[in-house]
Amino acid sequence: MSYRENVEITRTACLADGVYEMWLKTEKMAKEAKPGQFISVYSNDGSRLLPRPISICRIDGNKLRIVYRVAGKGTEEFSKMEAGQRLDIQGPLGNGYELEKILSDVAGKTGKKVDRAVLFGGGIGVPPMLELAKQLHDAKTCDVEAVLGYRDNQLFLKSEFDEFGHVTVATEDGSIGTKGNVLDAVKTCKITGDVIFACGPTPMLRAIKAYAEENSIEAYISLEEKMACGIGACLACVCKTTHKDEHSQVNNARVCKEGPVFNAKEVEI
Amino acid sequence: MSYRENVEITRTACLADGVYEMWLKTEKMAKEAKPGQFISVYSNDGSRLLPRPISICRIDGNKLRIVYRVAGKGTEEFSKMEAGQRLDIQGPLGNGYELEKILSDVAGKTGKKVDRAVLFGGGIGVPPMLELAKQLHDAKTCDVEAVLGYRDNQLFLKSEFDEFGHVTVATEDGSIGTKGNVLDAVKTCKITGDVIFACGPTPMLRAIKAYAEENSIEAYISLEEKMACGIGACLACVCKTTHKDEHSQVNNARVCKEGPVFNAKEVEI
Amino acid sequence: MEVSKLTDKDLNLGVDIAGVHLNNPVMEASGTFGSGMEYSEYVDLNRLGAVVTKGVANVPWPGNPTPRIAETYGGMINAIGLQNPGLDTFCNRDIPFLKQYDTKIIVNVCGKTEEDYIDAVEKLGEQPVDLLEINISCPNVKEGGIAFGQVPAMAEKITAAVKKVAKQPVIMKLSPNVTDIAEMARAVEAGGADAVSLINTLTGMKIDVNRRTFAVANKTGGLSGPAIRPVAVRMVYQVANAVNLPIIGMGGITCAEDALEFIMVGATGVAVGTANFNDPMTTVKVVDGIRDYMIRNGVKDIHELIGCVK
Amino acid sequence: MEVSKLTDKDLNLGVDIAGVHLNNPVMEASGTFGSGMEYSEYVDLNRLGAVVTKGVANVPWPGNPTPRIAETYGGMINAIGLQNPGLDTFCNRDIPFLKQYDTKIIVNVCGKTEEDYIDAVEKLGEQPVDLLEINISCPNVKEGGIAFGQVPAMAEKITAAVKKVAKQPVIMKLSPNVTDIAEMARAVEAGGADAVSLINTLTGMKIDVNRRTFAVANKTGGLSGPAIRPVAVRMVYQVANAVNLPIIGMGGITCAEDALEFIMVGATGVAVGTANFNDPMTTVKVVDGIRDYMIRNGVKDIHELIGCVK
Ligand SMILES: Cc1cc2nc3c(=O)[nH]c(=O)nc-3n(C[C@H](O)[C@H](O)[C@H](O)COP(=O)(O)OP(=O)(O)OC[C@H]3O[C@@H](n4cnc5c(N)ncnc54)[C@H](O)[C@@H]3O)c2cc1C
Ligand SMILES: Cc1cc2nc3c(=O)[nH]c(=O)nc-3n(C[C@H](O)[C@H](O)[C@H](O)COP(=O)(O)OP(=O)(O)OC[C@H]3O[C@@H](n4cnc5c(N)ncnc54)[C@H](O)[C@@H]3O)c2cc1C
Ligand SMILES: Cc1cc2nc3c(=O)[nH]c(=O)nc-3n(C[C@H](O)[C@H](O)[C@H](O)COP(=O)(O)O)c2cc1C
Ligand SMILES: Cc1cc2nc3c(=O)[nH]c(=O)nc-3n(C[C@H](O)[C@H](O)[C@H](O)COP(=O)(O)O)c2cc1C
Ligand code: FES
Ligand code: FES
Repeated sequence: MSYRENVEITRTACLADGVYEMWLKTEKMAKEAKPGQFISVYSNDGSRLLPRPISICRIDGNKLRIVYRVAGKGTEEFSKMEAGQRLDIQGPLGNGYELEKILSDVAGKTGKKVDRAVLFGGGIGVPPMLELAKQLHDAKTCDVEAVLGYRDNQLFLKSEFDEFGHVTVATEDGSIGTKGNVLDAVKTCKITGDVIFACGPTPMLRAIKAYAEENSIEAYISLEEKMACGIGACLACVCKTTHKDEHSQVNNARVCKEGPVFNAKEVEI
Repeated sequence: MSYRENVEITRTACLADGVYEMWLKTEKMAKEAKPGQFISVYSNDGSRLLPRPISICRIDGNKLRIVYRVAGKGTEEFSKMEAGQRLDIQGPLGNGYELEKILSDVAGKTGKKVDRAVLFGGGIGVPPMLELAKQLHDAKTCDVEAVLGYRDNQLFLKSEFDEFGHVTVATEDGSIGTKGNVLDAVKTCKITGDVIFACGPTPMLRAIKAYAEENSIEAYISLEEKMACGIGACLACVCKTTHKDEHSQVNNARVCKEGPVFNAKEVEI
Repeated sequence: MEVSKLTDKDLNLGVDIAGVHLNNPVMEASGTFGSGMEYSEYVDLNRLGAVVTKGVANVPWPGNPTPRIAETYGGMINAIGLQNPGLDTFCNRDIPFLKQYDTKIIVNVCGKTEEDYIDAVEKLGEQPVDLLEINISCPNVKEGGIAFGQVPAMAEKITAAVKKVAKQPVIMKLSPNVTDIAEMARAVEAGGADAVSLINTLTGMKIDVNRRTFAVANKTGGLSGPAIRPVAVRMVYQVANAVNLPIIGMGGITCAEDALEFIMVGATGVAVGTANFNDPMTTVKVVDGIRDYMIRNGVKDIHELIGCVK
Repeated sequence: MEVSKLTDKDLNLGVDIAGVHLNNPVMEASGTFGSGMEYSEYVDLNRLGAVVTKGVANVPWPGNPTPRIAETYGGMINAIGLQNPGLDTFCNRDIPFLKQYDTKIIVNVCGKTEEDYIDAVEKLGEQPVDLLEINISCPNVKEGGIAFGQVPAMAEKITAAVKKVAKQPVIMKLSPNVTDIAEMARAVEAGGADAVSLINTLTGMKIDVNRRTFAVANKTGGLSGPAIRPVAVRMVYQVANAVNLPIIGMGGITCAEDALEFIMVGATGVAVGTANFNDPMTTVKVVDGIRDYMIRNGVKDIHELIGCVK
């Protein structure tokens, strides 16, 4: 079940250059949210009609936290809002991670219980991994190994990941951790695991998909696409799938409905 | 000279059902403003591009006060704004009252110094008369007789007029003063004067124009028309004039430029 | 201000379109609502006069590459390319779903050739659907579609061909990308159309100036949303004065006042499209808002408003 | 991010339109700026590539009754009806005013008949104006105007007639209210046009549902503003691919990014219309923004951007 709510912003902060967080007090939404899901955030300016899909970064009681990078007019508008102001949001949307199911699926396929999950977050793909890290940590069924890629030394959210597992950092400019991307860090630091969860720019996801296939690791990746309805009705946000899916009959899964989390094997990116 | 400024709202209040006031701290605008002039107020919502013309109600140092009725989406937006928020405005616009010139013109035409000015304000036409009343009062050259028409007993601004002259009230529902319109009050209370200044709905202005002609009184009335540029460039806001004007060559004066204040004789309404 | 004494039960919001009775004039526009399934979480479909389905063809279509949409000022452009699962899946899944509700079913049909349309319309003849809406105006597919919608003789021909096999009344959906919309309406009237719906999207383009590329992969897309409403209202007005057919008006409706613009210039039905993306409850808000307007203004029957501005 | 080392003086923003050199591609759109006099309080006219005047006819025109405009979602409709003081007043007052500035003068000409156009164009031959823009697309006057703009043969004929008497290069201004804008552009090219400008306004209508009447007295009006930009960009793209003429692109430009959309699909010049009403400084902001974009992206010459998206 998902909802439309006009919510109050309870806290905002700037986490790094151009990266902001917002805490939202929801009525019902937070209660049903899962890691990997997203919400549609609507502009208060009538010239911008379409929702901005933003991943859920943390769920805390009836509150949702989102972290976003200013990428255009909509996110710029959000970045100027303050606690006490209100926003229309809709969600939780998308499939998100059904953790128990995924972990037992993976165990079934590989014939081996998942002892260590590797979480890849690249850039603004870091925030969606945080709630996942927390829930994996709290479930105590496997270790959490987070590999986070940043542009520079502004390691937003990094310290919060430290609470939930072991963290490795890669930076584009080499200022901290491995110079390069998250896979460079994997090689340098010899990181291994039994399942991969990843969110980040498409080139990174493409590399992780290849890496996972080479190493026969199951990988779950979060895709992005432009959205209009955000709920599966308009067919704007499709991605190519390897198998014909029930809904489309034409190998087009909806990122907002069947996704945004896909088994890397099942999508062409 | 007129200006475009992004100004801070310093005070807001609700004066009657659906009628609001706003004080704006300007850089240069207030310094040059005259009674009878207006400002263009711009929406902060991108779906509304055109300015809302709102008359200047009071000028106080570098501050301007406007009083407006919620008539649609734009004025509704303004009514929800609070002190500390900002708005784009442009002005002062239009001719406004060149008081000395008008009073001497009238004296010239009638062969008699203006001893008493009658100010008519109907409904949301009341506010623009306030600064005029003040300036006439402060100039001490003539008495101010204000005739104010309201819907009901919510006599917004009435007490402020009391400071500047004698006030007569008409209400549509008869709850206070003469039941009826401002001209009913004139008849009932036998109000006379040497010049008329009026702002209000078109039917009221039409009646005042006729009344002034019958009684050979010079009357200056403030017209309204839909505006796009507000500065005389687009020719949206014309009114029919009795004489061919220099600018249009076709008996079409621009309310935003040659007006909004016209000698009643010179326009067809 | 006088307040009318009308209450809900004094009001008639029901309208007839080509002999089919709708409980109220409000529906959603094809392609913006799927077959209603996803929106049923937000909207009670029983409250809608009709549900208009996403365009469906005789066989599945894959649609266009992504990005398929781009936001524009007060609107959006889309080039979905009529992706659809084909009639078989549609008839097995979507029609039974909609039959659960007390609303009329309007199936939007697309095709690349006359044969495609005929095939689909014939198959739909067996199905419990109330009206067919024939999309001859989709700007986002290379073949067919839009050509039928821009040349009067072609529009008349395809209408006549469809009418010949159709078991349900036929609504022809017109493209606004023409010099003279009245001429197009007269052409489909001559072809035997039972109703017209308009407008489909205006062909538009957006450039991503930072990446120096087209914002949608298909280069052009269909512009929709409140930005285009004045064009849509004008065209409905022109068509209402040109033909004797019921009109379903659409293009940028976001609230009851917007819908009333269309009704007042002659639309019998109104459809909400892009606005659903901004607020999934728009359709029911439009229904409620029309009712409120009628009560406020002492209008007992919606027919007093249809075409009242001449 | 790499930052380009370009500075202001490395840049070339100058463009040629039909042999006339403009310091930069930015002008304002006819009818939204008068003859620049009122706006000169807010804008340094020397900063504009050209000033395009409000449409002027051989004799004064009274225009339409009021209300002449109505705000619409992300735009407006206008039915000014080409009120103008006639060429005599215009030549005595407006041209001398504009000659004070270092900018090019483009005079927009309107007419009801071919003779009107010819008369006006002949009279302007004596005047120090740089370019003529012939408005064959005004939807707000009953006679002439729009008919010339919607029928290719008529457009070609009026272009040829004007060219025969014109002393200055001729820009034909096209109407978007046509099925095929490329065909119209080819028609005026065949007629001898030196350049084209597009788009004029889309015909639209707004209803005041509370008063149950048309929002503008003329019933229909021309829709302009950012709402229509995607249609305008699409048409400029189509025309750039259809003819070999310089294009002045317009329709909803509010900032440099908007202007660059037009430039990237092939416009040599760009004009700002409705946005002036929202912010009188828009034109100079567009000039500054284009310059900033070029510096940021290491683009030395605006010609690298013209038509770069194919
Ligand atoms: C499932 C999902 C989850 C996301 N989670 C996050 C997140 O947690 N934090 C974050 O910073 N960003 C996230 N994004 C990207 C975010 O949606 C865009 O950055 C944002 O929509 C840009 O809006 P804008 O108005 O600032 O930019 P503009 O470019 O002005 O937006 C114009 C239009 O394009 C759309 N758009 C632009 N970029 C994207 C994009 N990358 N993906 C989808 N639509 C886009 C906008 O929604 C809008 O409709 C996510 C995207 C998806 C699909
Ligand atoms: C010179 C002048 C001075 C004015 N002074 C005042 C004042 O002091 N207080 C006050 O309450 N009102 C005043 N008005 C009227 C005021 O401009 C309108 O009520 C206001 O623009 C309505 O905007 P809206 O968005 O609420 O209504 P909407 O109906 O949503 O507005 C839609 C469009 O129509 C225009 N519009 C609507 N009504 C009018 C109108 N009556 N006159 C001109 N344009 C209109 C709006 O500006 C906007 O462009 C004045 C009008 C003029 C011309
Ligand atoms: C994403 C999207 C998909 C659409 N798909 C279809 C379609 O399949 N068939 C059709 O006839 N019209 C389709 N349309 C057009 C709409 O039904 C409607 O005519 C148009 O969008 C104008 O209405 P609006 O401004 O309210 O959206 C689509 C529009 C959008 C935005
Ligand atoms: C109030 C107004 C008056 C206009 N007058 C003219 C005119 O006299 N001649 C002309 O060719 N175009 C005229 N136009 C059209 C504009 O020049 C321009 O083509 C159109 O508005 C699209 O640009 P925009 O969206 O930036 O406004 C007018 C537009 C407006 C809004
Ligand atoms: S955004 Fe509409 S289907 Fe995904
Ligand atoms: S509003 Fe443009 S001339 Fe008055």
